Formats: sequence, C-alpha cells, structure tokens
Amino acid sequence: MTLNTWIPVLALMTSLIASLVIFALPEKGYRLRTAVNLGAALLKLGLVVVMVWGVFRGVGYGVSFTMVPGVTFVLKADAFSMMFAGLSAVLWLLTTIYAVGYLEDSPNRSRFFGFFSLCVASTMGIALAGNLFTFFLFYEMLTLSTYPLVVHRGTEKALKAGRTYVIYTLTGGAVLLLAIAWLHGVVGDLPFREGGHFTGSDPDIHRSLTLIFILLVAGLGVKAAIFPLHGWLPQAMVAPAPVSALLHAVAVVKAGAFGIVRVVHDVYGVDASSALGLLEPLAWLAAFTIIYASVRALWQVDLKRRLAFSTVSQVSYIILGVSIFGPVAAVGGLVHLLHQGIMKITLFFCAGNYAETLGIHRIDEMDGAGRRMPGTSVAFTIGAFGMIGAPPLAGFITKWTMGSGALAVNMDWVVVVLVASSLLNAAYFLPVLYRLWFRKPAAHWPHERQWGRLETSAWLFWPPLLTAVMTVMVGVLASLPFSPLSWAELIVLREYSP
Amino acid sequence: MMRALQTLVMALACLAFTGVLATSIWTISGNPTPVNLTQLLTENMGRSGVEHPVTAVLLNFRSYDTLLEIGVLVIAGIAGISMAKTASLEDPAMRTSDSLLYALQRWFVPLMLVLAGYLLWAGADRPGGAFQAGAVLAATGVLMRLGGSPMEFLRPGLMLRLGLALGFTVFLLVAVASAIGGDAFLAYPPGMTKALIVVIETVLTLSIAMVLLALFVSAPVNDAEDPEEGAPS
Amino acid sequence: MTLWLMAGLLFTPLAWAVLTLLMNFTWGRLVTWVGIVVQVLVSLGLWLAVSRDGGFYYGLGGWEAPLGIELRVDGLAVTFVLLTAVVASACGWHAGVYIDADKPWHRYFWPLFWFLWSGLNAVWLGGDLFNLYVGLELISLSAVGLVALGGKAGALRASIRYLLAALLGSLAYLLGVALIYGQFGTLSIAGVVFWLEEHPVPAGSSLALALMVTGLALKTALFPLHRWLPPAHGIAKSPVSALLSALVVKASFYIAARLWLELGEPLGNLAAAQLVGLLGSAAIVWGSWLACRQLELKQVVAYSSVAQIGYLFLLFPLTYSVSESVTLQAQQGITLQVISHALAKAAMFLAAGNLILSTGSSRVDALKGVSRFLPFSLFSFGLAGVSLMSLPPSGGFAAKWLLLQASLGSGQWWWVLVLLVGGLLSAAYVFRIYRASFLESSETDHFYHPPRSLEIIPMILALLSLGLGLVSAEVLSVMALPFEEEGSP
Amino acid sequence: MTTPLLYALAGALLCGIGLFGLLWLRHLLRKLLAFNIMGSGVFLVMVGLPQHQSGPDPVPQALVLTGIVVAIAATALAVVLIRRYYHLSGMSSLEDEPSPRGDDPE
Amino acid sequence: MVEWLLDGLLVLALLVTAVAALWSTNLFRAVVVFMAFGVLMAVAWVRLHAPDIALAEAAIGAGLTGVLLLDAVSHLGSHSLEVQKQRGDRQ
Repeated sequence: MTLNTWIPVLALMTSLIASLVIFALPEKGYRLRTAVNLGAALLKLGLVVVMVWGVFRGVGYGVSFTMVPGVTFVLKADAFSMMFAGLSAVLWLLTTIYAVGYLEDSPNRSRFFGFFSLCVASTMGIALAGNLFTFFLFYEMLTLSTYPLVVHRGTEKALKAGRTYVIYTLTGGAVLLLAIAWLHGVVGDLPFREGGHFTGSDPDIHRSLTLIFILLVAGLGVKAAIFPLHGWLPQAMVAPAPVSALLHAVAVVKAGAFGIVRVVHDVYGVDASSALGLLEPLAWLAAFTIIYASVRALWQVDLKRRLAFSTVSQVSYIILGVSIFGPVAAVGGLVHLLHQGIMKITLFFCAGNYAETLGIHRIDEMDGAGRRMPGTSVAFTIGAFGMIGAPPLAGFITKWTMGSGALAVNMDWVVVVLVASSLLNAAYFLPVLYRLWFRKPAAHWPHERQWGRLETSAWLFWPPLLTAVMTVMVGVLASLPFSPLSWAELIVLREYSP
Repeated sequence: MMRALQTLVMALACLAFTGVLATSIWTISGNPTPVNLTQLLTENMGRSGVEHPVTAVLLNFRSYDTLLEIGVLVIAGIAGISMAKTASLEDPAMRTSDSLLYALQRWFVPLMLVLAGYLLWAGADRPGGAFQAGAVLAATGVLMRLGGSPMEFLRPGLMLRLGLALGFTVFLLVAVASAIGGDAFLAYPPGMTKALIVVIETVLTLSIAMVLLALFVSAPVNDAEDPEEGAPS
Repeated sequence: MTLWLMAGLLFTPLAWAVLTLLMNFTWGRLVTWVGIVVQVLVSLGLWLAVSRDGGFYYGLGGWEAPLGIELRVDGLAVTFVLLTAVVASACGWHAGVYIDADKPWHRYFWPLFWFLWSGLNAVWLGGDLFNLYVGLELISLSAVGLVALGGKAGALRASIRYLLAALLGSLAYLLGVALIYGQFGTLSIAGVVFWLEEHPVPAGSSLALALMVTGLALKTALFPLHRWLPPAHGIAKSPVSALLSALVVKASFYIAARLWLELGEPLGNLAAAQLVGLLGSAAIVWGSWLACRQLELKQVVAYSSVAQIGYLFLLFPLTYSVSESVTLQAQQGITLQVISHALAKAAMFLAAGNLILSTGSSRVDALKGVSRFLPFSLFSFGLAGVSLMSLPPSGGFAAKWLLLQASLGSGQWWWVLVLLVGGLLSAAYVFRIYRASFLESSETDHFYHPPRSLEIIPMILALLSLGLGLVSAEVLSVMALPFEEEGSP
Repeated sequence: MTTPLLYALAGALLCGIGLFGLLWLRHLLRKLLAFNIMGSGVFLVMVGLPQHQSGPDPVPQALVLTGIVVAIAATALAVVLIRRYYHLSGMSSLEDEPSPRGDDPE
Repeated sequence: MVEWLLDGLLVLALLVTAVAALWSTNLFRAVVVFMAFGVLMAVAWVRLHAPDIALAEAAIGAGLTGVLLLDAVSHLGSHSLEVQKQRGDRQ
C-alpha cells in the first residue's frame, strides 16, 4: 500500500466526505458549508493534477479488492480516466462557486450541496473505475444522487421530470446490468485495458458478444441521450441551472458517453468492435442523433430546452468520433468530451444568469439583454460560437479533427453530417445572439434583481466568464502539451498501439 | 356462485391432499426404517434416571424441547394476560349461578386435585407426568372459576407473573446449574437425575396449570377501558 | 468455552425473558439493554470460536443424535446468529425509546422480545426436525403476541390471521416431520442426509419434504400464501414490524433452505423446484405491484417484504441439479439477500415508525415537506430503499449480481428477467415515497422531531445494508467457515 | 395392515377434513376447531406410522405430548384474541371488512 | 377380529365426530361434539399403546379445550346481538 494506491481513493473520498459533512451541517451554516465545498473541490483538483502528471509519466495509480465473490472492485487511473476526472474536477469547482450564488437564500441548501458532492463523487468513481462492474456501481450511484437535484424545487413539474428521469435511467441501468452480468458470465471479470480484450477472440462467443454490445450501448445510451433514448434530458431542464450544468456538461450525459467509449476502446477494443461490425451502425445512430436533435432544437422557444437538445446532438459527436475506425477521428471524439463540457457549461451558466437576474426563460424575452448584462452575454456568445464550430474555438478543433479523421478512413458522409450539423447549430444559435445584441430591450424585464456594482452576483458572474476564456484557450492553445487535444492524442496513441 | 366454485376447488384440493398423504403413508409403511430408535432408547434407559420411557424422552433425552415448549406456554400466557382487561374478578356477571355446577364443583375439585397429584407422582415410572397433572390441575381451576371462586392470584400482577415464570425458571436454573456443575446443558449430574426430574415435574405442573388457567381467565372481556395493571402489585 | 457460548445463545435469552417478565417497562428496558450487550458479545464469541476451531455438533443434555437433540453450529448458523444480534439489538434499542412506557401492557413487550430472540437462536442452530418445530412455534407465538400487544381491533384482526396462518404452516411442517420420522426413524437432519448418501431414495418420502417446505413457505409468506403478512407487519408497532420482517420470516425460510440444500437433491424434483421459483417470481411482481398501490407508508413496506421474500425462493430452482459453482453462487446470493433485506427492512420499518411519529399520520401523502424538515429520518428510509432496489453498492445489489450469475450460469435465463424487472418494480414503490417527501407544500415546520437516538438506529442499519455490498466477500466468508466433523462438544 | 397403520390413515383423513375446515369455514371458533382436528390427525400419523413396524415407540409419543401442549397453548391464546376481537368489532370472522379505521396503527 | 371391528368403528366414529364438529349448524353443539371427539381420540391413543397421550388428550383435548371453547361460544353467542346494537348506537 503505497501512496499511489491511495490517491484515487482520496480523490473519490474528498467529495464523498464533503457530502457527508454537508448533510450533517445545519441549514444555516452558510459559511462553513461554502468553505467545505470549495475546500474539497480544490483538494480534489490538486489530487487530479498530481495524477494527471503521474499518468503522463506512466505511473500506475490503483487499488482493487474482491467485493463480491468472483468480482473485483477496481479503481485505476489511466489517461482516459484522467481526462474525465480532470473535466469533472475543474468544472465541479466552478459549478460549486456558481451554485453558491445561485441558491442564495433558497431552502434545502444542505440537501442540495450534499447530493451535489455525492454526484461529483460518483462521477469521479466512474472516471476511475477499472472494470465494468465498478463502473456500474458508480453509474447507478450517479442516478440516485442526481434525482434529488432534479426534483430539488419540489414542484409538480420538477417531480414529473424526476420521474421521467428515473424511469429512463433505472431501466437503462437494468439493461446495463444485464449486459455486464452476461459478459461476466461469458468471459469473466475483465479489467479495462487499452486495446480491449476481444481481438482474435473465440468465434463461438461472437454472437453473444454482439448481443451484449447492443445491450451495453442501449444501457449506456440512456444517459448519453442517444436517439431514441433522449427523452428525459429536455424534461430534466426544470432543475436549477447548476444542476443542468452538471447533468449536461459534467456528469450524467458524459457518464454515458464515457461508458460507451470505455466499452468500445477498453473492453472490446476498436479492432474487435470493428471486426464484429459493431462500429458502423453505432456511427449511423450517432449521426442520426446529431441531425435529429439539432432539428428539434430549432423549434424550442425555451432557452434551456433549446440548450438541452443541443446537448443531445453534441454528445453524439463523442460517440460518432469513437465509432469511426481510425485514430484521428477518435481523437476528435474524445477531445469533444472536454470541449463540449466547457462550452455547454458556459451556456448553462449564462442561461441561469439570465433567469436569476432578469427572470428570462424564453428566447423571445432575451431582446437586448446584451446591453444589460454584457459580461454574461459575451460568455454566451463565445459558447455559442464554439458550439457552431467557429475557429479557433473549442468546437472547431473537434469538428476539424473528426472530419479529417473520417476522410482518412474514407467515410465521407461523416463530413456531410458535420457540416449539416454546424449549419443547424448556427441556425438555432445565431437568432439568439441577434436578439441578445441587436434588438431593443423590452420596457422591463420579467423579474429583475439588482446586485450592486456587477451586472449580477459575483458568484454568478465569474464562472461563465472563466469557462468562456477556457473555451478560447483550449482552441487556441490546442497544440500545447496537456491541452485537451494533446491528451486525447495520448489516449488514442495508447489505444491504437497498446 | 363464486363461493360454490371456491368450495369445489377447495374440496378437490383437500381430497387430493388426503389421497396423496394416505398413499404416501401406505408406501412409507412398507419401507424398512433404517434407524431403530426404540432399541437405542431401551439401551439408554438405565442412564435416564426414570423408568417410564416417555418421561425419559421428555425430561432427559429431549429435555430441550420440553424447555422450549414450556416457553411456548409461557408466551401464550403472557400474550393472553397482556390483553386481559378484567376489571374485577368478582364481577357478579362472571359468577355462574348454576346449582349443578356448584354441586359438581364441591365433589369434583378435591377429587381432581388428588388425581393431579397422583398423575404427577406416577410420571416417573408409569404413564402420567407434568402435562397431564398440569392439565387436570388447570381443569380444576377452571371449574372453581366457573363456580365463582375469586382466585385473586390470577389478577394481572406480580404474583401471576411469578406463577407463570416459576416452572420455567426452575427448569432453566436446573439446566444452567447442571452445565456449571457438570459437563453439558440439561445433563443432570449422575445420582440426582431422578430427584431433579421430580422437582422439575412438580414446578412444571404448577406452571402449566397456572398458564392455562390464566389464559382461561383472561379470555372474558368486559367494557373496562384500561386494565387494572397500574395497581401496585 | 463452547459451553458458555451455548449458555449465552440459548439460555440467557430465556433467562432474560423471565427476568423482564417480572419487571415493569422501564426496568425491563434497562435489563434488556444489558442483555443486548451480552448477546452481541456471545455472538461475536461464537464467531471467533467457529472461525478458530471450525463448526461442530453440540449434543444437548449430553445425548448425541438420534437419541438426543443435536445442535449444528456451522458457518451459516453463525452468519444468522450474528445477523440476529445486529438487527434484534437495534430493534430492542429503538423499542426502548419508541414504545410508550406509560401504557401498562407494554411491559410484556420485553419478555416476548426475548422469547422471540431465543426462538431465533434455537432455529439458527437447530439440527433436529422436531426441535425446529418447537423453535418455530416459540417464534410464531411470541410474534403474534407482539403484534397483538395493545389489543386494538385492527391489531387483533391481523394477529388472529397471522396466528392461524402460522399454526397451519406449523402443522404442515409437523406432518412432514412425522413422515420423515416414519420413514427414517430419526429426527436429526444430519442422520437423514447421512443415510440417504449411501442408500437409494425410499419411495413416498418426497411428500415429507414437500409438506415441510409448503408449511414453511406459508410461514415465510410466499405468494400466494402471503395474505396474512401485510396486515400483521403493517399494523404492529414499528420495532415489532422490523423484527418480524427482518428476522421472523427468515427463520422459516432458513429451515426451508436448509432442508432443500440437504434433502432437495434426493427428495425433490425439477418441476417442484421450478414451481417454487415461479411462485417466488410471482411474489416479486405481485408484491411490488401492490406495494405501489398502498396508501399507507407501513403497508408499502410490508408489501415490499412480500416481494423481497420472493427473491429468496429463487434458491430452489437455482440449486437443483446445477453445477457446484452455480449452487455456491446461488447460496451466497440468497444469504446476502437475506442479510441485506433484514438490515434494510429493519431500517425501513424503524424509519417509517419515526416518520409516522413525526407526521402524525400513517399515510404516504402525509410525507409532504418531510425532506425539508426531517431529512435525517427520510435519509435512512431512502438508503434502505437503495438496498431494496438492489442498486449498488448495497448488499441487495451484490445479492442480485450473484443470483444473476447463477441464473446465467445454469442457463435458466428466465430468472434474469425476473431479477431485473423486480429491481425496477421495487424502484417504483421506493421512488413513490421519495417523491411524496420531496413535495414542497408549506413553509412551516409543523413536524414533531423525534429524539436523536430514534433517528440514529435506522440510519446505522441502513448504512450497514448499503455498505454490505462492499464487504460482501468478507461477510460470505463467515458462511464458508469450515466444519469439523470431530468437533469439541 | 396393522392397527397403528389404520390409525395413521385415519390421521391422514382427519388432516384432510381439518384442512378443508380450516380453509373453508369462516367462523373463527370453527376454524379453531378445525385446527385442533387437523392437529389430532397429524399426531395420529406421527405415532401410528412409526409404530406400524417397531411397536410402541416412546419417542413419537413424547413428541406428540409436546405437540398437544403447544396446540393447547395456541388454542387458548387464539380464544383470548378472538374473544377480544369480537368484543371490539362485533365480528367473529375475518372475511367481512372491518369497520372504518377507527384505530391508529401506532 | 373383534379388535379390528372395534378399531374400525372407532376410526369411523372419529371421522364422523370430526365432520359433525365442523359442520353442525349450532356452534354450541359443535363444541360438544368436539369434546366427544376428544374422548374418542383418548380411546384411540389407548389403542395405540400410548397411555400418556391418552391421559393428556382426555384432560386437555376433551376437557380443557372444550371448556375454553364452550365459554367462548356462550360469550360470542349471547352477546352478539347486544354488542352489535351497542355499536350501532354509538356510530
């Protein structure tokens, strides 16, 4: 038991213990709670940075023990897990700051932040899981810990959304469990391994493997909101903005996408998946989801709902990326895991700011909000352009890499999908931006609040600006080491030449 | 209509059950029995301390069963008296004015007491024992109760609880004492076996009678809202 | 050493029953708390002893089977003794605070509680068919007494129904015992098994097993014999409900499982095994469905017991003529299910009791706003619910995983569907309660806040059931403790 | 066919009768009677079957003695419960629905 | 042969009393028949060379259980109308 075995556990424990402490704190312990929250978030970020550095140098972090007879519980840090862990650590910090401001004076804050931390702990567990069993453990924990957040407001509408959410995700979880148990029954306990396990596997089990793959994707696809399993996501946007940010950018949909990548890369292996003929249908499914959700987004008048459909579409980029059998496209897919997170969280923060400061929920109420809230609106604009894929922002890097990757393996139709999707993105974001900046504001805002010097509360103001800056930085500085792009290349290098 | 159908189904099911059971009994009765427990019992009778095999089984070989069984009795008693809300046992409504019963009581009670004593005493080497004696004793009590005897000790109170617990406690004490002095639970020290069994049987008789009587007495209900348990006991 | 352990397990609960019978409630509580400590220590001692020297047979009264009564102390028994120690201690502790000391008839709670405990220990260790019958009766009657305590009409109705069901079950079991004795001339399970190993199965003895299992299934409330359970468990006082759901139904199941594992192969048959499994599945579906439809909180929990009991009976098909490894997985899965259900259900009933105390109503829709003002009680309830839904990392999940593996391994894939659907259905009723509690209705806190000790106990149990999955390998290792044929009696 | 076997078979019949009564009858006291009759049947099987081959066997006799005491304990308790239930609700069977919930489950 | 006849008759009587005890229209009579059943059982135990059980059955089965049930029957029978009326008044 060296320190290295303990670092992943510690990273997990920081948010777990934080959550327990917060549950125990009285509702009124505002300062203490904020201190615990931020302290834990910073500590976790530190631990993740240490691990990123270590993984880069090839240090193995991990711990495992037999949990149920025949199955091990494995926590392990590899390049891909660090990508997700890094994302969640950074965004948790920002979202916590944002949520502290957002929930000022509202009831049930202990409960909220407790489950919030629990949710991040689950995400960390998902990132660090070393086999499908451990992954499933945290995957279901995530479902449970997000439910109270989704229904946080306690209104009928929120409860209804929560119900939809639970029905979708628990059913998905059951399918996933079936798939994992079946796989375990066929081949035993498989740790995640770069290159997968099934290259040149026994042809007798190919049929089972194909069926299991379908079940795995179906189970994970619920959280990843792949068509037709995406129905819960637009409904769940009734949750408070920080929760939406968490659902869309950090935790839930990402957990699904992350899982699919894990299955393709580290359980089956790209070679085996491709040989079994599993990747191409997946690519088509992802492509269809991208287009379908973008079209649906066009008709949404509620800002958060439009963003939600945008998420459905964007997450499928990741899946599209990994389901193209070629390293470059895979890099594009993986890097989008980070890029989409950063951009989407910017947009949700901004949407939350509009709602909280001006009472704006619908797009037609946004006229001229740019002048009232310039900082937020700049951030929103950057995020939106990032989504559209304007150079040199984050989204551009994704689309460019993915497109060139697809061309490299002669899948030209992917480029068509990417272009069409970009046009659609533009079609549903540009009108918003136009209203924001070029329309005259209405006589008065639906529900305005004042906060001293800044356009809104400082807790709410800085996080979106920071993530907007990050959106620019990850695009501009993409070629530096430790940029998301370089890290994704590292992952893919290890996957394609294990 | 539903009821008739239900009856039919039930009757058929019970008929089938009886048939299968009878067939099974018939088949089993034709099979040889691998273990001859009777013989084993006869061989060990000498060590049991009593001459009557049934008593030996009850109070020596399988005394743990008997201990638990007395436990069951005590539980029934406890559950019964926990429900008792008899305001007064001298409630005139309780008293039977039947002259026949009264006469019966006068003649029967002493006779039954003697019978109980005999059964108890006989238990060691002849048919009879604590259960039978206890049952007879309880029946005596019932008779007296019906005849209107107040039986003050049956009021829910410490005395009643002590009575309930008496036989069981003594049995338990013997069990534990035998373990401390000897080598196993309920293994009576050699030489004292008979004496101990007689002691146990005596207290058991009292206890069994007490429990059954208490259950009999606590069965009637009247409109008293609260049991008189709070009274100092 | 063994002597003292036996004294502690079998006789001290009886002694405590007598002692508490002679006292009033407050003193009884004090004595009980001391007794609980003794019981826990003794149970741990038994575990140590068995893990050091292996399991053994213990002849009571110095007589060996078949003449005397022999106890069988093995890993499985130790597991259950420990489980009982944990759950019964929690219930005893909770009851001491929860139950109103002013009501005079509540003093009878303690003796009944201790009789129940001694009956449970007698059943876990029993190796003699008739002794098990007496143990079962000890449990049933004290359970009935506990349900009826207080003597309100509803409680009486439930307890009469419970009593009749329990008596019928006992008679069926006893009839089976009679047939076994008629056939084999012995009452010792080990003796019967020993003889069957070397001889062909005598005709006509299958009915004995069938009768015993049926009787025990009635006592365990297997669908469609479950109708006595929800009223009894729903109407009893919460600590009593917890004891009943967590331990009492497990006692009869334990005997049924033991009989099946020892005698199922020679005396059972495939159709019967599948039938029992089918009834278990029906219980899962039907129980969950009814749980979804109940308006009262404790009825939801009680029907959930009906459903959860269904899982236990999957043991029968999953251990009948399958490979050794599948049998082991099924046994481990069921054992875990028993443990996790015991912990979770006890936690749930105790938490439900607290919630009812706080809201002043037993209805589910009275839970509005509870999540805001009484998060602690709700949280225990919720954590226990995680185990019932068999989501990770709870013990229920580990159990489900093992059962899934066993079903897949034996090719009986239809149980896989049952397991998965059952999990979703239980989520339906658990989330229904979460949902009710998250509704925000009023801004004011009009709830009664129960004392801390009441709230902590269900929380501990819930956390145990939740964490059980993480340490299930260790827990199951107790079950696998070796058995020394030549033990030291 | 021996005498004990005859009684064992009679026991089987009594079991059947008792079972049917227990299930079919509605009045609680009748159910109790049925239980006792079924119990007697079981006891007859218990003693009759082993004695068919080996002659008088004290072990099952002792068991039945225990069984009888358990049965009377259960019967007496049941009578207490039934009488009290009847007193409170005016009902002597479980089939009819109870009066509107007047009592608190706690 | 006589013994067989006796046994046959006894078994028959047992079965008849059992059925009669369960299905006689009058509850009071049912209990009385049940007591008769108990007595017959005691005889049966004697025939099975089980004098201990016979004694117990006579005392418990025929005596105590019978008295207990009789007492209950008289209570349930006599009070039934009255109680129902009272409850009706109260509601």
